[in-house]
Amino acid sequence: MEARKKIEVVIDSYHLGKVTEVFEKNGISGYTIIKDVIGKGERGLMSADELTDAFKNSYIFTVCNEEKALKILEQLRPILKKYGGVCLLSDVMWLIH
Amino acid sequence: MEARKKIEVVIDSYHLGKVTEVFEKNGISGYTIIKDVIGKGERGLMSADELTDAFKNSYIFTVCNEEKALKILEQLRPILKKYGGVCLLSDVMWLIH
Amino acid sequence: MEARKKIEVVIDSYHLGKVTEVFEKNGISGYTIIKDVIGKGERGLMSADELTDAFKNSYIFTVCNEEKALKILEQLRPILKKYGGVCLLSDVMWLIH
Amino acid sequence: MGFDLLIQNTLNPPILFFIAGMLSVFLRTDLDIPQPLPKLFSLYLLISIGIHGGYELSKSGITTDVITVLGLAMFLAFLVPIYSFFILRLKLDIYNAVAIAATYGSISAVTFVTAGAFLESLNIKFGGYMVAAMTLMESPAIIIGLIILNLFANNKNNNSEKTSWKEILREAVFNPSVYLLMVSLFIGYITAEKGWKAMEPLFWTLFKGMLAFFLLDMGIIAAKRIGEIKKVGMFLVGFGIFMPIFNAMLAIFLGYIFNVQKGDTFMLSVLAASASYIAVPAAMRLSVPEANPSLYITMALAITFPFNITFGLPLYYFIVNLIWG
Amino acid sequence: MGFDLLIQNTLNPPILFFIAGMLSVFLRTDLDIPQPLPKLFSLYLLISIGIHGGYELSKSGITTDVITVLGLAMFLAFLVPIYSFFILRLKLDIYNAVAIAATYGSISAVTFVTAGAFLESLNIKFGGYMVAAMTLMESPAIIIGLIILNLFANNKNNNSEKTSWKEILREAVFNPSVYLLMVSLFIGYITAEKGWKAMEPLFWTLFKGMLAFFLLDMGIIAAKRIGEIKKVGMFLVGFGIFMPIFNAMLAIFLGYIFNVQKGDTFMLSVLAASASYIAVPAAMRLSVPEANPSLYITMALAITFPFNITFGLPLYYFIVNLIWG
Amino acid sequence: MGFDLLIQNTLNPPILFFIAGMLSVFLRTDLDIPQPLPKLFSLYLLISIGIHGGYELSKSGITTDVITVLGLAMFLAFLVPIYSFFILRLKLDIYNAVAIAATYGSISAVTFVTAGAFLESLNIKFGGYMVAAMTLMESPAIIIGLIILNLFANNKNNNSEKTSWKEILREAVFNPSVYLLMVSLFIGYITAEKGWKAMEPLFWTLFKGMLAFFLLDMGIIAAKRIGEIKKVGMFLVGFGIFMPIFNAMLAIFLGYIFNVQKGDTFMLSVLAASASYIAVPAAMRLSVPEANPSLYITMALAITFPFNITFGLPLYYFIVNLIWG
Ligand SMILES: Nc1ncnc2c1ncn2[C@@H]1O[C@H](COP(=O)(O)O)[C@@H](O)[C@H]1O
Ligand SMILES: Nc1ncnc2c1ncn2[C@@H]1O[C@H](COP(=O)(O)O)[C@@H](O)[C@H]1O
Ligand SMILES: Nc1ncnc2c1ncn2[C@@H]1O[C@H](COP(=O)(O)O)[C@@H](O)[C@H]1O
Ligand code: NA
Ligand code: NA
Ligand code: NA
Repeated sequence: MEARKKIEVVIDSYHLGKVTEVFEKNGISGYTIIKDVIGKGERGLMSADELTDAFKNSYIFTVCNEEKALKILEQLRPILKKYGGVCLLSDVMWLIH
Repeated sequence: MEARKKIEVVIDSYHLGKVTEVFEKNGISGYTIIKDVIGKGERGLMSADELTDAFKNSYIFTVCNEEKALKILEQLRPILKKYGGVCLLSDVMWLIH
Repeated sequence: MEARKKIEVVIDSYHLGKVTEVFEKNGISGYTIIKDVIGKGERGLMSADELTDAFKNSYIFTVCNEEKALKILEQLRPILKKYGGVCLLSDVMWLIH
Repeated sequence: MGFDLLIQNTLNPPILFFIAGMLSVFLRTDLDIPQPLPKLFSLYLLISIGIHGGYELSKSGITTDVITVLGLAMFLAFLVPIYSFFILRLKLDIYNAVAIAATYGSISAVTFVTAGAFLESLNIKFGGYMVAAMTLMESPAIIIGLIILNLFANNKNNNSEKTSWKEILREAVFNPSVYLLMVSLFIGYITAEKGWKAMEPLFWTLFKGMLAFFLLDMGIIAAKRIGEIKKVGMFLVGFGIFMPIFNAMLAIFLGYIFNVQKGDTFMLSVLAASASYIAVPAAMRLSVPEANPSLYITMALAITFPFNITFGLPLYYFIVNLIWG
Repeated sequence: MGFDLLIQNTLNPPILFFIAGMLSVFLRTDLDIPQPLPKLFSLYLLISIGIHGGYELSKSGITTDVITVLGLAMFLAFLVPIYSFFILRLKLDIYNAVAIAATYGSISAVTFVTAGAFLESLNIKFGGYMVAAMTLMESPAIIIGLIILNLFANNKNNNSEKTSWKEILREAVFNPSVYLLMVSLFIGYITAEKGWKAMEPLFWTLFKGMLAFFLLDMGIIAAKRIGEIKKVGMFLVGFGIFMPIFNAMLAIFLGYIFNVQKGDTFMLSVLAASASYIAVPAAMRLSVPEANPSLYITMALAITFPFNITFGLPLYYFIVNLIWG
Repeated sequence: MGFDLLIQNTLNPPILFFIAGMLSVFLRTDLDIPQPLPKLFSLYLLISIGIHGGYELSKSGITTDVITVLGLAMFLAFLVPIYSFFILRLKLDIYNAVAIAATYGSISAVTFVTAGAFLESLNIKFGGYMVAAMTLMESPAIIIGLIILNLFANNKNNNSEKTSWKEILREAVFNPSVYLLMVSLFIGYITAEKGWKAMEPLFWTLFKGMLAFFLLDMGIIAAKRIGEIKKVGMFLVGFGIFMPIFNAMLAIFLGYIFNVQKGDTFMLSVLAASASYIAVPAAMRLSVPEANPSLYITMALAITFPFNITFGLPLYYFIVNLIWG
């Protein structure tokens, strides 16, 4: 087991690509996405049952080492500022295999 | 980044509304829901493939400050006692944007 | 509230059964599954939009006490080694009801 | 010749696909029909039978026969859950007794349409108002169940119950399937010939095929629950088979007394015999959380439904046929 | 006799199912049609009208009439969003004004097909090239909107805008619905009679039924948004009803001047009157994130769409009928 | 005149929709057909061809011709993966060689139905038993593959392998598509004329339309993988095109020797030429996790499938036509 940081982001599915871009740029080893999650926040209800995909959120998380995590967070801030969403950082232990 | 608490709840989709009600009452800024998750617990398997929606779980989480979190937990307890489900509390850092 | 450990696993849906098996063997009280999550990792992109189910990930988590958790992790390691995926351990507080 | 009927019924593609669905689970083929496809099929079936029933009704008009049948349907819907409850109480606690009684007091739309296809294959007609009868029979059991509960359950958390009462009644009368049946029936009725022409290609011509598709899924869902029959216990397994037969006989008896037509009586007996695995379980989950869903769902879905569409239909028809000849 | 038209229109199953959908939300029946079923219906409708239009076009050929209509369609698609913008600016900030103007400058395919079904029930023809007209009318409003934005918005974050320009144009011209309409139209056109024979059973015979199914869902979606109308405010509610009427009148006027046929003029007026709740909102979300989606979506979906298919169609037809007789 | 065939084939709506699907990815229109809709289409296609084949079989009966064809089908299903393996071993490690060999030894149902539509457009018949042939050809390659693996792979983790053997065989013979084909074939066969009447409207009349819908999605899925062709490398790209051609020629040769009818031989050649992107990949993922899925999936889906339905079909037919005239 090794200590790692988990970054979780909830953002509308349309701008999810911008988040993965940031992840890739910083060379993380991988990420996991859950599409079409429902959410409520400043931008109102994202019911995910509209006819257009523009009102669906996606949830994405990646696990990486602390220094990478902090770099990524800085690059995510402007994106979240512009398009809304939430970004969380927490501690996890990663099972080496 | 600011320290926050993350509250996660898994409950059958039917009673999800009772949880969001508690959230709203305590004026949280938002929440995220993942519908139709599968689960196993005391109340048996929630396979989410039944014809009726009564056997689907939903997963919901919200992030807020500690004091709010504790208030919310107290109000969630009776709901979970009656309808089952799990409720978890953990530490996260919130990216201010 | 009681301190517990949360075990999160992301693995392709095909081998999810092997994970739940391990959970059951160690007598955990329950678990929650989110099917068809998208992912990127060493084994490439799991887009979950293939015609075959072999390219879908599933996300599963369970909450249990520390000692159980460590036992489970040891038994999960070989599975992850063979089929890939990630496994995370973190601290949570469990709301007793 | 009762045996002929059995074959006659089994050799319909829908039934065969149901069996194929069950078999696929036993053979562990991983064949599955993911949500929301089953939802699509059930929405389709409800709209179809609604519109078709309404259309038939617009042709036949509302005669005294219709009134009689609807009256009998209502009567059964209120009576069945009551005696079911007392029988179940012999072995079960109040909560589970109520939930199961409500399940068997209500109806199963898929059983109804399968019976309709069966009748058609025998070239026997039944009135479009039977759909109205079915619609009427869906909710009462839920209300009866909750009344019984309030009478017999020593309700400590009384006021919390009170608050939800109104909610529960709404749930009972305006649950999705009842509502969709009602509006489709209404639309079929008022748009009559003209509307039918427009809706028939999708909602009637394709009906049998969609039913086969749906029953394939029903077979899978039912078989997945078979494992839980052990937990259900002999008493409830017996209840899941003999209660429907009894209910059917009662319906046939009433049909005979009020000389209802042959086809209508058969459909009425099927409705009485069928148990709800959609509307009622949903309502019970909400209003009787103390009851164990894997009991009432398993019974309705894995015991009574398969029994009815395979052995029940020919049996009930056999008896109706003996009397009406 | 305008009233007759109203009834005539309302008594079509599709409209009735739309009303049923709305009602189900008001009665809180929990009836829902989960994703991706609505997606299935909208894909189906786009392909159907595309292929059918292409087929019709392959029979009629591309005449000068066709060119005229397409020209008018284009003209409207560019004009409508411009004056809409200035009207909206009276009360709104630039971002919301642009987004709403674009929404009303574009079209709604479901409104179009509902209008088609309405005409059919009156046994009045319209050209297959109207589908081409619709396709042409979907994108311009988006482009106009973005041009306006760049002219009037004091764009600080200029370069970030620049980068996405190309992207946005692609999004405008090649959004899923425009693309699917174009290819279906093309396929219907070149495979002509032979292709039509193969596609007709799924994409035309079932059309009305699928439309009814889809409108049931549209009713649910629209009604869920009705609550937000308060937030929208009187000015925009008025805009959502009178702007479409004005746009329709303009289209009828142009149709009259360039003596376009009766059916085509009616369809053109419906296109002008309809507002987009799929393509444009998606594009606005991407390119004008400052605008509030619950304004433009609610207006298009919960005000203009219901108004058009219930009162709008008979009204526009009534006027067309007065002039063309 | 080979060219005529090419046009003849391409101008079918299904093929055009396939191309439209691919194009939509290249133009980045974001057009997508979300799960489980593709699942719905594939379930539909499997049931359709199963029932239809069974129905045809119930008319033709099981003749010696049928036996011959089924025999040849089996023979090919066992032979193809063997020589494919040795060819692939020239460049690949055992695991990938096995996985790809199994992929090409098995078949693609969608290619089969597209070929059927192509033959129909040429008014040429083929036997319903070809569906039985297809069903027989789906699994053997998986078993052969695993036998080869056990012979050539120096299996260290021997016992863990052993345990899963039984599991894998079940997986091979009772995978969802094989199972669904078998039961539908059976149901179509025993319910014969009567069953067909009931199933035809959904499962045959709509077939071509559903195929077009499905191929639109196939085009999208295939195009998304095209990017990975680079990684696949020239050798495998060549294999993905010339191996199918060779397999088809072999099938035609055998068909000629055992004088199989024209239509049947063509279908047999298509089966031999097609590669599996559903059943086999699923099995390989489970039993040969060491192999790289983006190789065998990409080859079957993004190279061989598009090649077969666009150029392959006319080519194979052209040759069959030269011989049978
Ligand atoms: N406090 C919160 N806890 C959990 N999720 C949140 C919270 N605030 C916002 N979200 C999620 O982030 C999405 C975008 O938030 P916003 O930009 O504030 O509308 C919402 O739709 C929610 O899914
Ligand atoms: N120990 C656990 N870990 C994770 N999820 C759980 C656990 N126990 C229960 N759950 C989830 O909570 C739902 C309701 O639990 P229960 O009320 O115990 O049936 C289950 O269906 C699971 O989805
Ligand atoms: N660093 C990571 N963070 C989050 N999820 C990951 C990470 N690495 C891998 N995954 C998930 O685990 C799955 C299997 O990983 P792999 O075995 O590396 O392909 C991927 O498809 C992702 O969904
Ligand atoms: Na009953
Ligand atoms: Na417009
Ligand atoms: Na092959």
